[in-house]
Amino acid sequence: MTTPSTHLREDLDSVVIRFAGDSGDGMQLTGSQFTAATALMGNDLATFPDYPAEIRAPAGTTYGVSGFQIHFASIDIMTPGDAPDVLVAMNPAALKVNLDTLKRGGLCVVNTGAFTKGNLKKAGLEANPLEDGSLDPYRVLALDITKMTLEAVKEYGLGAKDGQRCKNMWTLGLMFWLFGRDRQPTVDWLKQKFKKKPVLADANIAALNAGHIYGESAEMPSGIGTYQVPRAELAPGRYRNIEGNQATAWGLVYGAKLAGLEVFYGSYPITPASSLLHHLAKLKHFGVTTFQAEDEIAAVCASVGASYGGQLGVTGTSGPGVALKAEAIGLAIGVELPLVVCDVQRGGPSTGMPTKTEQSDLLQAMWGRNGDAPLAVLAAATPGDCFYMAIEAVRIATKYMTPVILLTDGYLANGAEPWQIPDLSQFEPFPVNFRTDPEGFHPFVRDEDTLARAWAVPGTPELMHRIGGLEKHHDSGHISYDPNNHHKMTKVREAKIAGIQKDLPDAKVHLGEDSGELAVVGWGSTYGAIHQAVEQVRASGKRVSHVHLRHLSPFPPNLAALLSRFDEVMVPEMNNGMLDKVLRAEFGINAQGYNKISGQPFYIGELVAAIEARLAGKNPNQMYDAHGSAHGAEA
Amino acid sequence: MTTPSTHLREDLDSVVIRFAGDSGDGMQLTGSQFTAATALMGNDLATFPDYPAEIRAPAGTTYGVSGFQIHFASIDIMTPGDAPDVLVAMNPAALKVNLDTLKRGGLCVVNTGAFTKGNLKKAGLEANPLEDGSLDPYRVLALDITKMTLEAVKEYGLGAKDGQRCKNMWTLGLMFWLFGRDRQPTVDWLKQKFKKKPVLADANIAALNAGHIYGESAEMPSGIGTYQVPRAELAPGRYRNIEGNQATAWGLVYGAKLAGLEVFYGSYPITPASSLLHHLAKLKHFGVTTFQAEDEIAAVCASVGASYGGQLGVTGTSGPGVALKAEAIGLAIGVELPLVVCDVQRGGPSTGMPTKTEQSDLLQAMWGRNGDAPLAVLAAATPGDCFYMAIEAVRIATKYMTPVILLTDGYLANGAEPWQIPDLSQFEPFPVNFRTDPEGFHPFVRDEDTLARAWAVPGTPELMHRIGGLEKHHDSGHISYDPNNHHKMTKVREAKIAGIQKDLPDAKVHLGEDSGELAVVGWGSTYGAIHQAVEQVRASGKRVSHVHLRHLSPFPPNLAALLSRFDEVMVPEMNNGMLDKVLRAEFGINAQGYNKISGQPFYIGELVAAIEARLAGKNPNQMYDAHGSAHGAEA
Amino acid sequence: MTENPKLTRKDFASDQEVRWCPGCGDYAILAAVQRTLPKVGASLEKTVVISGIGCSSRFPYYMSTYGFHTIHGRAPAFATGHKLANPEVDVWVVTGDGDGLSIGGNHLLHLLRRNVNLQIMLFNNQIYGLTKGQYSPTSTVGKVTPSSPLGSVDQPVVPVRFALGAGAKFVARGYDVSKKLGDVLEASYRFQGTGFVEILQNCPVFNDGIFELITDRKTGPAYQLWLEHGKPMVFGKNSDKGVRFNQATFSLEVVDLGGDITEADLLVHDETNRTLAFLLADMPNVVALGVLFREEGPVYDESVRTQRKLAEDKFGTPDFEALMRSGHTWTVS
Amino acid sequence: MTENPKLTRKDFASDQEVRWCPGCGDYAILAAVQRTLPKVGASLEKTVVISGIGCSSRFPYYMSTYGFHTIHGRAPAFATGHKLANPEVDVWVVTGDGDGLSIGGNHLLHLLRRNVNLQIMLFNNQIYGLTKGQYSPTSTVGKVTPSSPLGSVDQPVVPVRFALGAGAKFVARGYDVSKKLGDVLEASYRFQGTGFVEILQNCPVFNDGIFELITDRKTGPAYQLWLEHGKPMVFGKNSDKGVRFNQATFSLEVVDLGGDITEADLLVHDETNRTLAFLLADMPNVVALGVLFREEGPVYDESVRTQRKLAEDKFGTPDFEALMRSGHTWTVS
Ligand SMILES: Cc1ncc(C[n+]2csc(CCOP(=O)(O)OP(=O)(O)O)c2C)c(N)n1
Ligand SMILES: Cc1ncc(C[n+]2csc(CCOP(=O)(O)OP(=O)(O)O)c2C)c(N)n1
Ligand code: SF4
Ligand code: SF4
Ligand SMILES: [Mg+2]
Ligand SMILES: [Mg+2]
Repeated sequence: MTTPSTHLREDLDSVVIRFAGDSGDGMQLTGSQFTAATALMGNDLATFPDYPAEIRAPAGTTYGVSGFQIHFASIDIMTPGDAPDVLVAMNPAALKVNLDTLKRGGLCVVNTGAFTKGNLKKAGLEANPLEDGSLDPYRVLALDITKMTLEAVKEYGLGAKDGQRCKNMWTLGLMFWLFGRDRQPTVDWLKQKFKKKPVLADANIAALNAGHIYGESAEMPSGIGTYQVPRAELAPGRYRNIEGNQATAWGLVYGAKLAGLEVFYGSYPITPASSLLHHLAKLKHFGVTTFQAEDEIAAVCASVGASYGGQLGVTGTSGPGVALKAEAIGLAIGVELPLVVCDVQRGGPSTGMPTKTEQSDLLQAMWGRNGDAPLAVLAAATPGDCFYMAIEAVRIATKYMTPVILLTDGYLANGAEPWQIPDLSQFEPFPVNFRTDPEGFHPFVRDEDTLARAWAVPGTPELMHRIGGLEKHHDSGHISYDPNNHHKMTKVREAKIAGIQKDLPDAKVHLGEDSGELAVVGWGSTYGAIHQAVEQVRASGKRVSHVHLRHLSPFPPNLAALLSRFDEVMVPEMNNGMLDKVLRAEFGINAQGYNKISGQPFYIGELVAAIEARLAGKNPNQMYDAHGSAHGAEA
Repeated sequence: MTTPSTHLREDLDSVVIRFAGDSGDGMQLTGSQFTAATALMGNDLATFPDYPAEIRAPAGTTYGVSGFQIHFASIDIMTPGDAPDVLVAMNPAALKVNLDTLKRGGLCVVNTGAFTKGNLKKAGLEANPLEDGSLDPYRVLALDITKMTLEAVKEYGLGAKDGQRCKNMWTLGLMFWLFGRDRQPTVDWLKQKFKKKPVLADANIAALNAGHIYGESAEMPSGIGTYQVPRAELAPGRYRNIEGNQATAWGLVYGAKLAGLEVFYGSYPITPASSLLHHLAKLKHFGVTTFQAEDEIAAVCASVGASYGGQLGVTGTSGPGVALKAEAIGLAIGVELPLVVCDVQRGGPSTGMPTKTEQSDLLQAMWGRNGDAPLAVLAAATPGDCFYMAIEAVRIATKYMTPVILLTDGYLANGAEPWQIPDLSQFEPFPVNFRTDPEGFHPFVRDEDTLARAWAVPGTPELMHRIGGLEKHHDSGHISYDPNNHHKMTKVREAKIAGIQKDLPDAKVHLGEDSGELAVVGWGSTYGAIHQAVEQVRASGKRVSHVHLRHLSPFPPNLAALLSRFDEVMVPEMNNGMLDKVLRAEFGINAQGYNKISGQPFYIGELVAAIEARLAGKNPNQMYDAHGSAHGAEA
Repeated sequence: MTENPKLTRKDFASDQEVRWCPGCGDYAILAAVQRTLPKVGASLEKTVVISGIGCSSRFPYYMSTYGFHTIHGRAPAFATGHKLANPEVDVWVVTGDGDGLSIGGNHLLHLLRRNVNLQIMLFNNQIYGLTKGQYSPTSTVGKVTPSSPLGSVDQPVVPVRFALGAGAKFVARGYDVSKKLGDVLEASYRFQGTGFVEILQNCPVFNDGIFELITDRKTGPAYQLWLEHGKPMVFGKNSDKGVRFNQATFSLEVVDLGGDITEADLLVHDETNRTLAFLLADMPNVVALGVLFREEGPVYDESVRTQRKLAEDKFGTPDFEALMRSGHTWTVS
Repeated sequence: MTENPKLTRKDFASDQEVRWCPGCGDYAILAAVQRTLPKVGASLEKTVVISGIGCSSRFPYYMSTYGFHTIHGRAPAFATGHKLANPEVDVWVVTGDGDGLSIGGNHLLHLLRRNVNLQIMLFNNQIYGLTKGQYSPTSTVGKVTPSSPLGSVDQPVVPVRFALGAGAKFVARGYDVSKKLGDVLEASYRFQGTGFVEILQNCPVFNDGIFELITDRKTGPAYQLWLEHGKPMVFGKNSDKGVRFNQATFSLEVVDLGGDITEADLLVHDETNRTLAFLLADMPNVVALGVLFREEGPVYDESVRTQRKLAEDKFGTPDFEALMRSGHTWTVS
């Protein structure tokens, strides 16, 4: 991570930019366009959209600030970066909220046009930071972007409101100039977007160009010049950007195709899972049925009903919705039907912080049901990995006739990464064999190997049967209150899930040796941050390894043995300590958590400090709890 | 445990009788009357009603068999006994289902009048067990109870149906004679019950007397005589029988009184929790409001709404209902209002075995919610202990402004035990101080000691405030998306629950030393069985101790230290292994489960064998899984 | 589906012993269903019975068809998912007054407004049978039960009125031991959309005789108003009573025929009129039976399928490669 | 509660900045509530606003009274519990078309039939605002949203019709920017029982202008049928239109006044008639506004309290000792 220094430097390895403005300032759009242009330049990149819970909070307030952070580099990167090198602040509130995170010496681009008395007050600022020395530690590019934008678009005769809306494109033009990105894709996109209102397209393009021209022609303050981030060395192939929910949706559809099934997606909108529904609703021609149910309970029940009908029942939601689905998931466990439950986690407890990310549904996924109710739990590591893990969820659900919970989170769901489009021929189909043979059939006859029961779909002649949530006789499938039978069936349900382990790849040591002083064990979206932190610590010669889990129930076959070869196990999580509990419960090993519960992804710097503290025999949590994250970030 | 032998013996230490018949045969009534009479004789006793899920299953079928087991003794007993000494079988199905469990040499009282061809067929019996030698290992009293009953009641001119209904009283009369119990309380009870139909009272009394007279006058087969079980040495005081749900209901009401609150009980009927609602609905004049909600979610929400309104919100249900309540319990955690959730556990997963007992909601209680959502978890050990633990739940909920889950189970709920009526002066009141002072008030100001927030009830002048499930600023109580604040609030919520530990008694070693070879750690309704099993094993000189937990979250302060002083920790549970997981997760100790998932309480014999196996370094679960319970019972 | 002359009532009975209490109204309903299915040409393998939890919801176990005994209150949701996934089968939903109107009221509402093509039989015994006799949302005010020892204070839901308010397109009522129950069920089966049938059902154990006046052979005719589309509303043992609309009070009234009043004065049943059905739903002293309301309209599962076809027409053969390559892509070499 | 002349609209505004989108109809509703409360003599400390989740459900934060922002769809249940526990306070429930009719439909049904003494305002913008614009149970068929890219195929719920079917005893309708909204709210407040008010609300971001014809000053009068008990149903800019009952079709029809038709031919609003309200709930081309239905009846929370008193009278002063000693007891010495 190299910081743009006070001297003009052409080549940078890696840059982190944070666009911040009012909810109405179009920062998410600006960010995505910058991302697209950057991807085309061949950089590796990672992004982090961070927006308020309000749809459109009142202009100018701090809680209405919307941010988009992008990290791009010529090297392999895995996180949207810790502290930004560049902050674009479209108004005082955006500056106030984000300035703290900007690196010392970093570049701060400010729209002075928005620094009116009214806006300062709305942001709760007593003094004007442009004047009170707050910006002294940074390089500042203070421009009246509002005025220059209005100037640039005036010939199109837009009202002041529409004219002002082009500010973000002006800014984007300037940033394109600064980092040498191509404007054309954005021009094309604007034309497409405003197909029906060409004047808006023209005005926005004019603003975009004006920003660029401003950079080309204006006298820049000393220390600010143009930069270049060379292409990253990525594996050759075709790439696209992908967001987690999109990848999950595609993985479900493709997984179902591999299973030879159609997808039934029953869901009820909830942040940050809603876009799963939106993506799937667009794929009806892929054999997808989407059902927007009246609530989460109906959603999961309809999906189980669909699985009984021979489709792949899938339901998606976030934490509060998973809580509501618990009873019905228990039924799916009892009747042993396939079901995929996508849990896009967010900050809890209760409504919590709906637009913020967290990993705090792990224990709920494992154990949040009445009775002994085991199921499979998976977790995706990156936005693109959601595709692969969704396929894996379908595979396990159909092969073992079981519900599978796939954990992702808000950060994966909305975060984008460049993704190598997979070669579809690499995937082995795993077709479902519906039972049609009446010979020896009863609903709970099992495959000897997988212990999966037979899947007989209504409509099939001679296989008529009844299933339900009451305990069933292991042999006839009829209701049974026989004590020994219940014991036996509980053990079979456990054995079936445990048996999936035979079918899983070993846990991988992503970095380092398979034994040593410290194993840093992660799961889910912390993959990138942990990886890079471990890499940094290893660079100083420490015997630290990185193990990342994508299968959480059951765990990979080698996990117990692997972890036992380390002196200590550290589990960083964006929750108050869950996987560490599970590891202790399962393996009796002394796993210790490092926990950040701030609704924000880990910074690499934090993790480096934490790992080093752990190696020095200290408890990194105490450090964290005392100082909090935003401030520890520069470490 | 002495078996009535083939020689006449007057004195017995302890007897186990199992009454079994058709659902329509009135076995539960017979059992309760025998219990009442036995209590009056000064015996210690424990009971176990065991009935089918169907309201009134078709007569004569095995799944329609209803049983009631009573264990009474001159010694201190704690379980309804393993194998019965006496089996009363009112029809072939009852004999078929229960004969296996009768001790060899035990007494089998059979109503031959019900052994018709039709009934044999309904019970799925090819041959008549009265004739095919099945009863050879037992002492048999085969009587045509049907005929003798009809004879006894014929003067009252009842129809055949009503006449037959008196069979159970005839049988009870006989059993009263056999064990020398007083008929008068039953006579009084019959008069009261049939106040409006005195002819039915008379007929039933006549049947009761006839059964008794039969015993007095008939020539008994050799080996059958009258027995006597001397009074038990119970602590002096006033006693009554109490069932778990009744005790919970009373404890809630009395706990609320100690807190100075009224009870709001929101609930939706579900087996085996419904009678909590029934008991509380009868106590309206104690300041109780019961609200039969449209579902479990409404029930818990209404209760939280009532807590916000200054009453003690309580909700009760069983496992599937707890699953449904998870989201709202999370809200109560987030807004920090008192709430008591009674979970009367039953066999799971899903609908499972509604009328059977199980302890399989422990993990759900601990962790079955989205987000980091800690709360307090308690568990009652015996029916009478439900009273004390309900009071404790109220105390913790109000003192710490937190939801508390009180775990009981179907066995406690319906099981009765003689209970010494507590001296109410022993209870220290713990009055709630509602906030009324506006000075320095905001909704999340906390008591420094308990970390409880202020409880300000709408209607209080000048304390108007808003609460909700979104994260709140630790200082102002307003909605906050500040990352560090969320971290801080999560830690505070954790610390508040953890801090309850300071306020708890140490875990008690109920039997044995506070260190040794093996600690057998239990919770909930297995208390009695484990206790007696440990006692038996200790009698053979083994260094085994019994630790029983009533506080599960947080654990008692000394628990970690205590358990670390044992070489091994064994956790018998009526589930597939839950407390052992929690102990490993919390303390990293090597706790091993012994698990019976049959919907039936542990037999002492099973536990003795399991403990001995564990001491011998074997895994008792393998034993159990292979042989199952009913057959291992005689061990 | 064509008439299948080979199947009889017995073919629809499973090998499981029926486990309701002796005398329970559920037996008669089971018999009516088992009689009706062969009549309408249903097949065993293409019939699915989906239920919630309750005495009534044990129904699927006694049918030799496919069946799914789900969880409390949620049968409409399972059934909707099933019908969407497996459109070729006939779906019958069985629910109770607690299952369908207490915990499951919301799913019922949404099933009815969506108009999924299936039948729903709501067994109304005005009590929670399976949990031993607590009052239900259809219990009358004052009902004494273990959970209402001093009498229930809840105003009851009128199932048929609720259904009409929810937008149901087929609303009918029958009772357990009625000879015409089969006809009502048949009508619900023939209807394209959700056929909602309330069935008054006696629970001899916990709520015995509450419908006795209505269902008793002797007293019944004076209470049963059997509706027929296009026919004047006549009833009574000797067809001597009728129903008239009083515009002044904007309500229905029962009149004695003969004297001044003739059939011509009576209201003619128009089963396509929701308001009329609403009036009939809750008449004092008389119970409207048969088809109260029937309105053809878009069927949810068909619309969903049509839309899928539309998407297929619009977007063509699904091409997963192409999907992944849509939008901006770039090549690294 | 007596008029409190000291409080003004501003006193009911909290210190929290209102965070709805610019132009959102919720602002006008908030203002109407804040205007109405001082008028009816409400006090700050005895007012509690309870909401679910949604844009609309942020309402309590903007009121300086007590407030509880609960979970999605469950506000009616929290409110019921609260009112039972704390009868002295006025409870206002705020919900949305998604909150109240999708996930929360069942609780709404049971609140309405129980008739708990509180007010419920259902903000109907025919969309899920907070989750960014998916169709809701009140969205029209064909509505294109992110979750229905080819148009919704769900038949919408008509909130007022649903309420009437559920047995609600006070049913009214208004719209966000209406001057009369305060009056409607006041009427709901004065009603003893559950005052259900549907409020048509514009969501300029995700569903802009759907009610424009109705709420626009110019076009509005031709669509707004304001009801007054005992008055003939006249409307239109120049009071030149009216509503008549056609007995042949058993339905309402809009007629032009003048010529043959006079006010005497028009239907007179009878707010005590549920069937009439049912007809008015869902008229084509006209929106009935004001109080559609009002029927005095037993109030749930009062009945619960009465029953508690009854128990006190019947069983006397509670004596816990005596309770524990009731039934069989015995002494061991
Ligand atoms: C989630 C859940 N809550 C509660 C129950 C308990 N329960 C089972 S059936 C029932 C009510 C049954 O009443 P109804 O639907 O009227 O059916 P009936 O037994 O009268 O036929 C209840 C409350 C349950 N099984 N699951
Ligand atoms: C259990 C649960 N499910 C889903 C959500 C997500 N959610 C929040 S508000 C909402 C719908 C809001 O629509 P509406 O009630 O019409 O309110 P509006 O925003 O339109 O005012 C949904 C689905 C949630 N918060 N909780
Ligand atoms: S309890 Fe009632 S409804 Fe249930 S089976 Fe028995 S008689 Fe029928
Ligand atoms: S999204 Fe719509 S309903 Fe929500 S605040 Fe914005 S304008 Fe209002
Ligand atoms: Mg019922
Ligand atoms: Mg809405």
